[in-house]
Parts: sequence; structure tokens; C-alpha cells
Amino acid sequence: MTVDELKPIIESLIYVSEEPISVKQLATLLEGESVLDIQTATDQLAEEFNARGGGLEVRQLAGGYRITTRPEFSEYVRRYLKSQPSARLSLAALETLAVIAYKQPITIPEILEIRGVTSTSAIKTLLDRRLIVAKGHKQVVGRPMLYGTSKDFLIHFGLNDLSELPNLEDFEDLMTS
Amino acid sequence: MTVDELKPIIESLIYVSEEPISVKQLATLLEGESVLDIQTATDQLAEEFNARGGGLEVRQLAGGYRITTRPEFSEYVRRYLKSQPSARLSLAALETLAVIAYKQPITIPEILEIRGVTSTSAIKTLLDRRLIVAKGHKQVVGRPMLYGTSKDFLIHFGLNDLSELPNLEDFEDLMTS
Amino acid sequence: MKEALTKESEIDGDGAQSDFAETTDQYKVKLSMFEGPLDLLLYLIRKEEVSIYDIPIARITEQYLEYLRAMQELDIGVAGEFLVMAATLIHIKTQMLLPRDPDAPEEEIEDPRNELVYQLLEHQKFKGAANVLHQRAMMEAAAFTRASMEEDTDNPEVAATVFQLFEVFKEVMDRRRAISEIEIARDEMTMAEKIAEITLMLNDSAEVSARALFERARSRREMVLIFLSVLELVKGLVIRLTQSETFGDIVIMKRET
Repeated sequence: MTVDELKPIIESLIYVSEEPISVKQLATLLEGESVLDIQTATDQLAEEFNARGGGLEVRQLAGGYRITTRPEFSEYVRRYLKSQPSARLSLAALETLAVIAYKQPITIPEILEIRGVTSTSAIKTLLDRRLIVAKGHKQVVGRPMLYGTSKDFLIHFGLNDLSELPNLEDFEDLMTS
Repeated sequence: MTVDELKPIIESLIYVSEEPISVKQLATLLEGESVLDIQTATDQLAEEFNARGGGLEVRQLAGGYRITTRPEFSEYVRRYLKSQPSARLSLAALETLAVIAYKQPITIPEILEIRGVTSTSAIKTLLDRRLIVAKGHKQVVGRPMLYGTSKDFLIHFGLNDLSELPNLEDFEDLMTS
Repeated sequence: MKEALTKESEIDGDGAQSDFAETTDQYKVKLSMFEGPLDLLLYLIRKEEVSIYDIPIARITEQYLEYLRAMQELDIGVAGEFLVMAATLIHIKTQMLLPRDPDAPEEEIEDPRNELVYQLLEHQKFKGAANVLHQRAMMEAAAFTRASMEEDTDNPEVAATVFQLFEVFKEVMDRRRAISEIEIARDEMTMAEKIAEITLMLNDSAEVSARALFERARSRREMVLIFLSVLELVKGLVIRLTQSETFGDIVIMKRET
């Protein structure tokens, strides 16, 4: 298949996929097509689709592609769906999440050490909202559970991968400046 | 608003709508805009969107508009849907799976004893999805079949081995908070 | 970065910068807003406009303790972590008062505040990161995905994680415990005992009604036990079962040897 023939197929697959769909997943579904062609087709598709200036855009999220509405039309979409923005995370939960995101995999005692307060209820909230996941046990005395961020974390915060997190050192001078 | 300004808004509304959305509904959401303009914008949008020759199209269905994949790509869409291991389980199946995961190898009567309800259809679902496997017969009266979790189970839940299953101590703090 | 700081105080509930509130209620709200001892310390450092790298430890310790006292007076539960930090501050303060070893080379003298400063800086960084995450989540919440394609409301399905799996397991076990507690201190009878009991009954009377036998059971477990015992006795050729009509009562009889 040519790159141009691949594009509409990829568009329909991005559409039906429940989660952002990766080039690797696309390659499995498009057996026999080269990964390079699929990557090229996906890139071109995203560019062309987004150049239309329509209400939708192809975005790169959590290592895959997904079609979403453009943020500037959110007011109308909210009005239509009568949707409330999902419950905000408490400051404690956000700070705990930040520690986990940058220091993963990390145990509860280690989080306590960094934050200076116990974070169990925040951890529970984050687990319930699937923003973090258990990542096995740490091989130390007591074998505490390790936690890390999930795919939902990337999607929730609009990240393609963890490298897109802002550099922690950038926040160093907040107080001293 | 001009017709051109209306188009992307309408596109995003059609995209998020669960049911085909009618011009009348659009007019309610776009209060203050003329129905005629909305009709024109929707017609133009459909024409332009479909002229792209992409994988999606705006279609008129049941008195409203909706975005669907083009029929000619249905084979790929089907392939995608089939590739989904269907991560979702009914609560009955999930409960049964949890009991098997933590108590394996275990027989159906033993699961009944723990859950207090029969689990035969849940067991069948779990076997169909290859999340559990038969692990031989228990050497007691009736030689009931023993069940345990499969390799797919580990993959599905992102575990390296069963020792990584969270245990009670891991969550003691979380449960009480 | 300036922007981030302003934004941060917004999610902070606008606490940190403004002056101390006058009314008790406001005072309470403000005090309970500190996530932990590090938050309170950062607030004090900012309020006193001192450098985080050169904290006037005596002054800050005094203020810190004053806040703890206020929290106690206002009946705001002071978590243990606040007290641990109070102890740390007092310890640092004492160390600062100790005369320095005049012979020790300058670079080898470690400032007793170093560890605390490091902790505060780390904490500050994560607060900044939390703020950025918050902003990103707000932006992301403005982008919508397509509607779900099918809905099965009769059979709500759960997309499970390992954590969910564990929670569900715990629920099942809790439910089971609750049930067994209702089965008032049931006999922990073994199958051997049950078999002996049935054999004894058959010594007393030639025929025993299976229905009667099951009706004596006080729990599901005992019922299962009776059932298994009967099967075991049949297999061991000790008893035989007869049923005169379909769905009729089953009669247990001793097998003649």
C-alpha cells in the first residue's frame, strides 16, 4: 500500500481506538506494511488533518495518536454534554503525584520523607483515579510497594511520554528569586 | 458568527455526540445564530469533510449528523475490535478472578464457598479470555478441577510474576484512611 | 516562573502571601491549610522575607512553635509530623549555638541547616511541578474525545487494575467473614467426625432420611460436609442410597457386608 492509501485507514483506526493508538499497534493491524511507511502516513495525516482548521485535531498522547476536539470549542462541547470538569485533585494529591511522577518508582515511606507528611489518603485517591499504579515490590526489608504513574496519567495531563514533564530544576529558584 | 466560524464548532459537537445531532439541537446550543446559517454551515462542513477522502465521514442519519468510519475500511476497524482483549470484566468475573488469583490453585466448590454464589459463567468467561487456566485435578472426592491464573493474566495486569500481586499489608494504611 | 508562582498561590487557596487573618475561623482555615511542616516553614520564610539559604533559625523556630501552639489552642489536630519538625528545628538551633572547633578547616564545618534547606528546596520544586500539572490538567480537560460507541448498562463492566483486583478480593473476603460471623460460632466439625456421626446414626436405625440429615445442618459448610461424607461412605461401600420416586426423599441404608 502507498502512504496515501494508508492515511485514511489510519484515520479510521485512530477514531475507533478507545485509547491513543501507537504506530506499533497500527503496524500489527496493518500487517505487511512497513513501520516506516505507517509512521510517515501518520505524521502526514496528523499534519493535514490539523491544517484544515476544523473542530477536531489529531494529537500525540501517551505514546499514541488520538482525535480530540480543539480546546477553543470546549465551551460549546461542555454546554452540549452538560459535563462538569472532572473533580479537581486536592493540592495534597497533586503534590504527591508530582513526587511520584519525578521519582518513580517510589515507595510510600520515600514519599513521606520527601513531603514531610504521610500521603496515604492522597495515594488512595490517585489509585482510585488510576493516575498511578502499583509497580511491584521494592526488594528491601518489608518489601514495600512501589508506585509509578500510569498511561491514564499521561492522557490526563496531555503528555506524550514522561520526558515531556517540565524539568524539575526549573522550579528551584522560585523562592530565592 | 459567520458560517465559516460555525463549521469547526459544529464539527466538534457532532464528534462528541452519542446520538446523531440535529440542526435543531445545534441551534439550541448555538443560541443567537440563525437556523439557516447553521444548516448551511452543517451542509458545507459535511461536503468539505467528506471531500477530503479521509477515513471518516460526516453522515446524515436519523434526522441528525454523525461522524463514522467509511464503510470501505470496515475490515480494518473489525480487525481492531477483534484485537482488543476486552480489558473489561463484569463484577462477577472480576470477583472470581480475584479469588482465583489470591487462592490458586482453587476448585469451583471452593470459590463458591468463598464468594457465596456460583461462579460457573464467570469461570467460563475467564477461561474464554485466557485469564485463567485449568491446573489439573484436586485429589479429593469428585476430583474437582483446579484453576489458576495464566500467563495472559500476568501480562494483562502488568505483573512479572505472582509475587508482585499486592498483598494486604501493602494496602493496610490505604484501607483505613 | 513568576507566573507559575502566582498561579500556585491560587490553587494554594491564596493563603501564603496575605497577612494573618484576624478572626478565629479564618485563622483556623489558614492553619489547617498547611499541608505539612515543610509548607508551614516555607510560609514563615516567605513571610519573614529571609533567604532560604540562610535561615535565621532561632527566629523561625520561635515562630514555628508559636503556630503550633495556636493550632493546639484552636483545637486543630497537630499531626505528629509537625512535632517531629519542631524537634528538628530545636536540634538545629542548639547545634548552631555550639562553639565551632577553631582548628577545623572552614570547608569541613557543615552547616547544621543544610539538610533542612535541601528538603525545603526539594519540596518547593515539587510544589512548582504540582502547579504545572494542575495547569496541564485544566488545558487537557478542554479537549474531548468521541462518544463511547456502545453502552451496556445492565452489566456494568469494570476495567480492572491490580489494585482493583486486590480491592475486590478484600471485599469478597470481608463479605465472607460477615456471613460466617452470622453462622453463630459454628462447629468446626471435620469430615471424619461427620462420617462417624452418620455411621453412628445408622447403627441406631436401619434407615436415615437424607432430607432429615441435611435439614439438621446449621450452615452451608456443614451441608457441604454432610454431602461429601455421604459420597465418601457410598464410595467406601459402607452405605447405599435408594430413592423410591423421582424427586422423592433419598434414604440412606447401611450396606450389608
